[in-house]
Amino acid sequence: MKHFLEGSIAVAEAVKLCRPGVISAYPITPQTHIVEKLADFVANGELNTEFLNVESEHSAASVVLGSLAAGVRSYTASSSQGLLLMSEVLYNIAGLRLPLVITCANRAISAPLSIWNDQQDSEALRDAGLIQLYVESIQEAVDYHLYAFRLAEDPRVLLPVMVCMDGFVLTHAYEAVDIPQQENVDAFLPEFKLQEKLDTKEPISMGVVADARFYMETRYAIQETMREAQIIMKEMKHEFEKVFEREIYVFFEPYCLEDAEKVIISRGSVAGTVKDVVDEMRKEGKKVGALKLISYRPFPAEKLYEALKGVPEVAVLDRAISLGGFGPMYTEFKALFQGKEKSPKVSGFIGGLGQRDITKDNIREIYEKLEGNEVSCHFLNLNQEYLMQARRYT
Amino acid sequence: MKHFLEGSIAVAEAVKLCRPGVISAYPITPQTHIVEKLADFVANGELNTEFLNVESEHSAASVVLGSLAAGVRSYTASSSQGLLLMSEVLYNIAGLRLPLVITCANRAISAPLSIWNDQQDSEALRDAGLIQLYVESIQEAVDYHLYAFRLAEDPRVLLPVMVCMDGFVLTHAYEAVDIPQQENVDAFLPEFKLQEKLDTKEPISMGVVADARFYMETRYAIQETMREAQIIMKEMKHEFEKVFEREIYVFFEPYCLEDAEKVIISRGSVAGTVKDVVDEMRKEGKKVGALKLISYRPFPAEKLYEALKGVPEVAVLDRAISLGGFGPMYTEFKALFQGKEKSPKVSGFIGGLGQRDITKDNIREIYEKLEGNEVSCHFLNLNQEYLMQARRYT
Amino acid sequence: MFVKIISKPGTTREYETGSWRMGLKPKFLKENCIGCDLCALLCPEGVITGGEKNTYQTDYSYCKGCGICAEECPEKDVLMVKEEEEV
Amino acid sequence: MFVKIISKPGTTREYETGSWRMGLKPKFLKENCIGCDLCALLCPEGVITGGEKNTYQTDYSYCKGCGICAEECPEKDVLMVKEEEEV
Amino acid sequence: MQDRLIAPGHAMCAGCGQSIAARIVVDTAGPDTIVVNATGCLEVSTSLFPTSSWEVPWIHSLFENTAAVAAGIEAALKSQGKQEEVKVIAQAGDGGTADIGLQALSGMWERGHDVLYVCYDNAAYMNTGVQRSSLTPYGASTTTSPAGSHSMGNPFREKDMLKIAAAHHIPYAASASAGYPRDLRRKIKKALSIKGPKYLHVLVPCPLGWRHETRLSVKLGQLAVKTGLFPMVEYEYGELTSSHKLKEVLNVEEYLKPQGRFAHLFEDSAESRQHLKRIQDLSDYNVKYYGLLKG
Amino acid sequence: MQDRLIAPGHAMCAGCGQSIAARIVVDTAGPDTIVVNATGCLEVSTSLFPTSSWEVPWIHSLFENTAAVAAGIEAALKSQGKQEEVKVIAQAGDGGTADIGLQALSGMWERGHDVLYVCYDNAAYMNTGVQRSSLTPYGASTTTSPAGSHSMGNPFREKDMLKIAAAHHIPYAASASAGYPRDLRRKIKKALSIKGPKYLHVLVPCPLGWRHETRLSVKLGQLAVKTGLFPMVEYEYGELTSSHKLKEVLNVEEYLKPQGRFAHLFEDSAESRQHLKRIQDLSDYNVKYYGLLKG
Amino acid sequence: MKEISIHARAGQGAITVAALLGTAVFLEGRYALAFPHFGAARMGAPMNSFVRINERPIRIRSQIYEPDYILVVDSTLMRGFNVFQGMKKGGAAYINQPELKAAPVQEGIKVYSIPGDELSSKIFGKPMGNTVLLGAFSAGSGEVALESLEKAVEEKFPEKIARLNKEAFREGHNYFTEKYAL
Amino acid sequence: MKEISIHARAGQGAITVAALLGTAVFLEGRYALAFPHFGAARMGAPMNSFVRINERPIRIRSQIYEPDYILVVDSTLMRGFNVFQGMKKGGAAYINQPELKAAPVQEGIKVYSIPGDELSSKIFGKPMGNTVLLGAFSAGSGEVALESLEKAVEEKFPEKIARLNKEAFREGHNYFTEKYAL
Ligand SMILES: Cc1ncc(C[n+]2csc(CCOP(=O)(O)OP(=O)(O)O)c2C)c(N)n1
Ligand SMILES: Cc1ncc(C[n+]2csc(CCOP(=O)(O)OP(=O)(O)O)c2C)c(N)n1
Ligand code: SF4
Ligand code: SF4
Ligand code: SF4
Ligand code: SF4
Ligand code: SF4
Ligand code: SF4
Ligand SMILES: [Mg+2]
Ligand SMILES: [Mg+2]
Repeated sequence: MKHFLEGSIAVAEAVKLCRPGVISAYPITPQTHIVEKLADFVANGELNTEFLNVESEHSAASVVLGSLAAGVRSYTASSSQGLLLMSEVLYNIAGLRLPLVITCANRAISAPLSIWNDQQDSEALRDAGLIQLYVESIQEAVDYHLYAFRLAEDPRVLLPVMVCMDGFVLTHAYEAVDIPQQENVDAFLPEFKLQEKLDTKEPISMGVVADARFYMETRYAIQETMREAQIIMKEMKHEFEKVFEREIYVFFEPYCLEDAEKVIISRGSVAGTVKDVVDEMRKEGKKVGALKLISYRPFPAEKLYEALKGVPEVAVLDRAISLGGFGPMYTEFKALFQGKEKSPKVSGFIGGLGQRDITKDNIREIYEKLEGNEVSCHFLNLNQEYLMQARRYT
Repeated sequence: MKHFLEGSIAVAEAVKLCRPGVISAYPITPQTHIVEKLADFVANGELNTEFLNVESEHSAASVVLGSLAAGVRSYTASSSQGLLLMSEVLYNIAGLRLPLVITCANRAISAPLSIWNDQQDSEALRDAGLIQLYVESIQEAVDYHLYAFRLAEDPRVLLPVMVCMDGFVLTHAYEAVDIPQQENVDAFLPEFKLQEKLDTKEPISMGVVADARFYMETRYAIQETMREAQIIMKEMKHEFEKVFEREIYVFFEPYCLEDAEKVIISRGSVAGTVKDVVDEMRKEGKKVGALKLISYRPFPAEKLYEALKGVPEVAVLDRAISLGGFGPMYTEFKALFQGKEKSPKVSGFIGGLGQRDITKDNIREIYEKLEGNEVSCHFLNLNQEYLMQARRYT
Repeated sequence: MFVKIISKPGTTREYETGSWRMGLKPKFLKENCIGCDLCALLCPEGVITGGEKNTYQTDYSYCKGCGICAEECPEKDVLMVKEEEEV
Repeated sequence: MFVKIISKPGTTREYETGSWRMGLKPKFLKENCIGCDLCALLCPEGVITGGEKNTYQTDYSYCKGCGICAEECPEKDVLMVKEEEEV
Repeated sequence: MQDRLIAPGHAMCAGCGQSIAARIVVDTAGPDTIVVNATGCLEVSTSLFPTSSWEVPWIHSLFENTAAVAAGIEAALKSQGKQEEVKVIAQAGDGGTADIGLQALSGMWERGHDVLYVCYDNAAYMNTGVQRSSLTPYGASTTTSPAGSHSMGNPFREKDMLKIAAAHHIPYAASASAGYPRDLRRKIKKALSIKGPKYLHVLVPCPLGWRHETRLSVKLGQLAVKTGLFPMVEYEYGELTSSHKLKEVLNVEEYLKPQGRFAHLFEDSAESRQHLKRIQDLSDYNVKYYGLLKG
Repeated sequence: MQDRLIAPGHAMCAGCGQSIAARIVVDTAGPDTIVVNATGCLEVSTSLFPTSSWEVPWIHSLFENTAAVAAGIEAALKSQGKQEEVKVIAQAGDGGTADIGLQALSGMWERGHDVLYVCYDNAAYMNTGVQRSSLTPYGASTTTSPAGSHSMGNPFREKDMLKIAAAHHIPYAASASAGYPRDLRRKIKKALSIKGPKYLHVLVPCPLGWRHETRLSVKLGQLAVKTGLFPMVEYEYGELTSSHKLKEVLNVEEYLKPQGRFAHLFEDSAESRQHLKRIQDLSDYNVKYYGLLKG
Repeated sequence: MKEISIHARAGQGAITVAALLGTAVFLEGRYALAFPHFGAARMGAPMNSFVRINERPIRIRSQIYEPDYILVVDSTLMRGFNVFQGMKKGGAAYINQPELKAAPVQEGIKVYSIPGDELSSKIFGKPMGNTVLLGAFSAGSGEVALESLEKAVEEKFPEKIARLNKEAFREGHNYFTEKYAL
Repeated sequence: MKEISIHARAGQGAITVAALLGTAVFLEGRYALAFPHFGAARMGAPMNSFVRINERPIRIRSQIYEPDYILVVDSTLMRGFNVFQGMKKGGAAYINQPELKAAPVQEGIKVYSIPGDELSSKIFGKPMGNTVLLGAFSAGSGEVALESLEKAVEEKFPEKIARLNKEAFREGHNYFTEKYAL
């Protein structure tokens, strides 16, 4: 049924529908509303789960690590500083092959302190062995959470899945969203079952030491799983669509790509603005298009190439930066085309850091800039005046 | 003077020569010997510094954050789990523009637990705003530590510098190494001076909140500094060579590149093996070459392009992997060539994870593989038998 | 390159938080004040000043109208009054 | 894909740490033993077994020769002897 | 009058108890002080770039590392030979102290750094919207321990931070309240006269999170003490050396009633009464344990 | 004889006190136990893939999160309705407990999880090569607090973990020693009979780090107690309820002398004597504070 | 698409106003996006929220710079801050302030004073002008029906509160109709 | 380049042996790389270390699979573990074990028994055979001069210890010369 809900509340509803047995989280803006709503469900008997308020994100992640290892569906959420603080645990969870679902309410990283949105935080975990899905809207946030549990827990996958939603922009905004029925969710999401878990009936040892003889294969196995997951994701997309009677994209969303000459690649909530501009510019007769990346890990390189191979000019809009390098998505898209038969001009733009607004004008600016020389790391919307006065050394 | 020293001891000697006022670290294999030796210097009056044994890596990094902010040269070292645990603090130090020097004794990340070498840990920090220099030998470890202090503290830079040395392979190996004289180090490294620091005479507020109006420029400034640092690094290279009468490379080391048709790009200690194989294959009349990347951040993209642009076949050997993506260096090198006039065939190899040995045969294998189809993520030296028996799902 | 991200001391003074008051403001009667300094010590904004008795006053540019001074004055010499009232 | 990275219980038994002994091994005299079970309780390897008095013995495949059993036996009924010695 | 070392124009809520206490702390310490501030209300509200309320050198790094940053600053002062001239104060909220920053604090205590650490205890994560911390009192409703049909608010008693501090055998550990500003000032002075690690735990009523009228912040800071729920005591080297005595102990309801976070305890039900009783028990325990009653 | 739940073939050093204590702990707990192990000697030495010494379900995650992982497991058991059948034991070294894992532990205590936490205190980071921890005793030489011309070893006294535990008002907190296996067994049984968080602090001599002969591990576990340096006591709900009494208190030198880590204290110098005196003072304090002397 | 900016002080429910308005539009089968200005505001500090209304799904999530309407819940905000900044020509401002109190004149913008505090005081016993303001907005702009607002408040709030707010909507609606209607 | 693998138990100083040998070679103006096998071994557990010796700088840092020489500091290691594995044909093994005790026969490899424990016991008062073994290696392999080993030990150790070890080198050297020399 459709409701007009805050993004965080909608996510909490989705998580509730998945019936986690253990939830543990630590408050951090802009993740708070999700967890508060879950606490509320528990306090009012609407959700029967062990809800643990812990003393740090490191422990929040460790609690769900433990509860998953003991065989119970578990959930956590965090942002920014919190995500960095739990990063060691998240690598560990992936290495242990535990199917955690975690929400990242994307937020910038300190210093200086910013509680506002960008995607530097989940980027910092792109190596960790998490599946990462980025959502554009509140509806997608709901859908991908349902999808995430199913994907993570598939016995062929068994990897943590992080659903990344832009802080404030999505977590604190209200819009109409369809919250599915419990029976549909139950039909879509099988009961939680781990083959290998902590069980006094069948004792095993988890989290052992692997020396040089064994370690490397464990990484290979995760990497292989990421490849295989792409097949499973497609399968699961169909099941999702069947049960919920709603279409979803699982790798990326193409928008007016067919004959596009200029394409902006983006991720998360800004994609809506891009699509609006595409519509406007199409009306003006400009052959522009867009691609919204959803699955960043696994990075569906071949599928992306197939989708983009005819395009002559591509812009990648990162809302994060690998300082001293380039935008992380930009780098991966460049890499993707390198050596390929059809290799477009690829330019890199950095925008929206610390929630610097990205306006329609900025998007137009990008399309226009594509005509000129390739740029690798163009910052959108800088305050030149502040830069001038603040620049101290040269 | 030359000595036959363990890598860790040599690094401790180098750090001692730089006269840090505060050292704080937390033990983790394989970083321990460095810090233990420094403790020994202090215990025996050979080094006059505040040496703090703290209760975690998070605090070790925080202590040096504090001491730097108060205007004192500071040093720490870590590895793997420790580095992840302090990652939030390291981002913070970079954002605060504090010139920390930190040694990373590179080690794999858990789970499963591995105390052994690969480079996944420093990779995890490639976005953080740290300058990262990777060393091949114990001599380089010494040299780049001296260089790191000078670079970090240059008022045009003011960014943390991480010297990455392969755990065990370099930290626990012994070889001949020249430890410079104190007076030369003093000549090379100016006294520590910060313009903005915590000082009751001139109170300022550090680590403030920057909202959407101001945050983005701070990232831009770091990114710009990374660019400018490349000029400064070159300048400083000459000074280093003048004072210490020893040549160093600061961005990368080219090896038999001139007419090379196949080039392996690597980083850290494995570069020596690669060079040996190059020599052997050259003797066999094969036009092979190598490039050892030293400065990963800033990533000297243009300089690398200039160095490699004539080469038809390039292999990038990563000792880390962005799971669900590719080797991180591989991705960056692919990106670097994309859209360039001369774009070689670039293949990606993953090796040495959890200290799986990389032998000369493996290096040859890479050169040979370059003849076939491009590979993107080929794991070297996998134990197929173990994989077969361990593969549980497909 | 380096952009300043330090703040100079005491510069929040530029935000005149007096506008935050929601309807009420303190009025220092200056009648029974004994100069105990308690109001000044307690004002969360730190904007009550005075020395001798019956000299205490606040800076309305910053006073947020919390009412603590009125509540705590042992002599009831501070009252919360309507914003519009003259003081 | 999934590679097993769990270990099955009790599988370190495959490492026969008896080879770690550096020259000395315990000899259970079985003369004055009172069956107090202390040696069994204390053996760091957990390889001393026994029940009645004078029945206690160790498993030399694992015994690391630490000497604790000998040191702690209240009846001095365990001795550390040269590795070569028959027991 | 002392210099005011926190400028107005900061963005703390009207009537914030933490503003009161923080001002007294820094003003008493004086200008030769470096302040390290954890993430939290006080930090966020006083340091929005390009401004700052602080007239002393001030640094914020993260939420959980305040004690460690302070230790580093102290080490730097030693290295510079300035440890006698300059004081170091580390400050954080209850969350930054008793939860996420506890470990760094414990380490700082253990290593004996010459730092005064002040915890502003408003009994929840206020800066992020009133979530439960380990110093949230038993029965209080917060956004992560809400009262509801299946919940009577926070099910745990507060961590006994002062005892934990005392268990570290540090030279000085004391509790104080924004309700007793002069006592607070005395304790700051005393703390700063001692070398080594000092811990001051200050109760700071928070109108937003406790849901009381802004004018009552000081009153509630007193009522917490007068009902025996918040004993004001001093420990030196791990031993209890003083406690603030009461002529009479007020019923805990006097403290609880004005606060919205306890409203559910005053619904007419057996469960509510039982919870109130438990809170009264906590007070009774304190009164007995610390001998709070005069005479 | 009980079942042995740690198989031989593990790689702990010969004569390791931690092996002794750990075996007694798990064997006493029995097979219906899930064990969570922090990184450290015990973990590394018993779980080299593809093998494991553990006969019970066992998990290692990281160095610092043991208590939190255990809390998660306990929550899972509750969610599965198995909390009555299955016990959860979390175990870590002194470093994993008093330093890097303290915060998670404190949180676990505060939230009242039904978990027995065991700290194997060998007084340093042994697994990584004998670095100082906050439980390294005053004066001990370690690789990061080495004795030298300008150093007499570790300059700090140990963190008082038991008091810190007691300050959390948990149902049961006790100290024990590998030197007293039967006492240890009794305490484990007692702990496991109580619901809620339990803390057991076990002194485990380490021949490698303490530099004593392997055969002396049990002896030293006794001498630490007999010299008053390591009181064996029990706290219930924060109150001291028992202490192991001594007929006489031995001079601390009897404990220190066999250990290489204290060798520098026996050099003939005024400084050494002064340090020895301080250690004797610590013992005197304990004897008095805990009333260790019989009668 | 219509864009609305709501000015208030933290604690005065700017986001509730936005959510109610959005819900009402949603209940009409149209599209809305409501979102707060993203700041770390404390009780009493100025803050604002936004609503977009459209006949088609709304995809743009950037801030609103050129609102068609503004709702000013607390007129004291207008001291020293230009709430009209960026407003579209032809736009309208609904300001909660005592009747006829110097409604600031703005070129090309209709400015309506709505005595929300007075009207709401009668209903709630204390000044809570924001739903009154919404009622007036409904009447004045025609962007949303009074009935939809009523349904929205029924959906979001417990019965009693809903009832009072419905009254407040009506008060505002009536006031506007009487006072300003053509 | 010559490659040497040293087998011992953790605590028996395999890495010290490697470092001493490396230092000696270094003092001769030649190149050496010494490194432990990277494992987490406890006292008593088998472990080993490696040395590479060359006339040119050594760049390769991979493990040694086909040593030219092995030094076995603790012969009990040979129970159940093939220390000879991978050895180059023509290589030589120096084993610390009682004289003539069943020196294992290996095709194409010279195996020398050196009673290091016995010889060293006389010097140190306890069996510490590894420097004796190095002395023998110096005599048998010619890869490093006895004097260089002596200088190395002087550089690395305090005087008294150095003196004893020098004696041990010589004992080993002499033993080998007497026993095996051509
Ligand atoms: C690692 C990390 N986790 C979470 C946060 C979010 N956070 C910032 S302040 C805060 C609450 C502060 O609570 P407290 O310490 O009690 O101070 P108060 O705001 O109540 O004064 C939280 C949860 C953060 N900044 N960093
Ligand atoms: C975050 C992190 N920091 C450091 C380490 C390295 N480390 C592993 S075990 C250990 C020491 C363990 O000491 P303790 O807890 O006392 O146990 P012990 O080995 O002495 O039994 C250290 C420092 C780690 N694994 N993770
Ligand atoms: S009302 Fe509050 S802010 Fe205003 S002067 Fe009084 S105490 Fe200060
Ligand atoms: S509190 Fe009252 S009596 Fe005391 S100084 Fe202020 S106004 Fe005067
Ligand atoms: S010597 Fe040690 S390992 Fe061997 S049986 Fe005795 S106690 Fe056990
Ligand atoms: S300790 Fe001695 S007496 Fe006791 S059972 Fe063992 S051998 Fe027998
Ligand atoms: S939320 Fe509470 S502690 Fe924070 S500023 Fe407001 S009143 Fe003060
Ligand atoms: S180092 Fe110490 S604690 Fe670790 S296994 Fe060896 S004896 Fe035991
Ligand atoms: Mg708080
Ligand atoms: Mg230990």
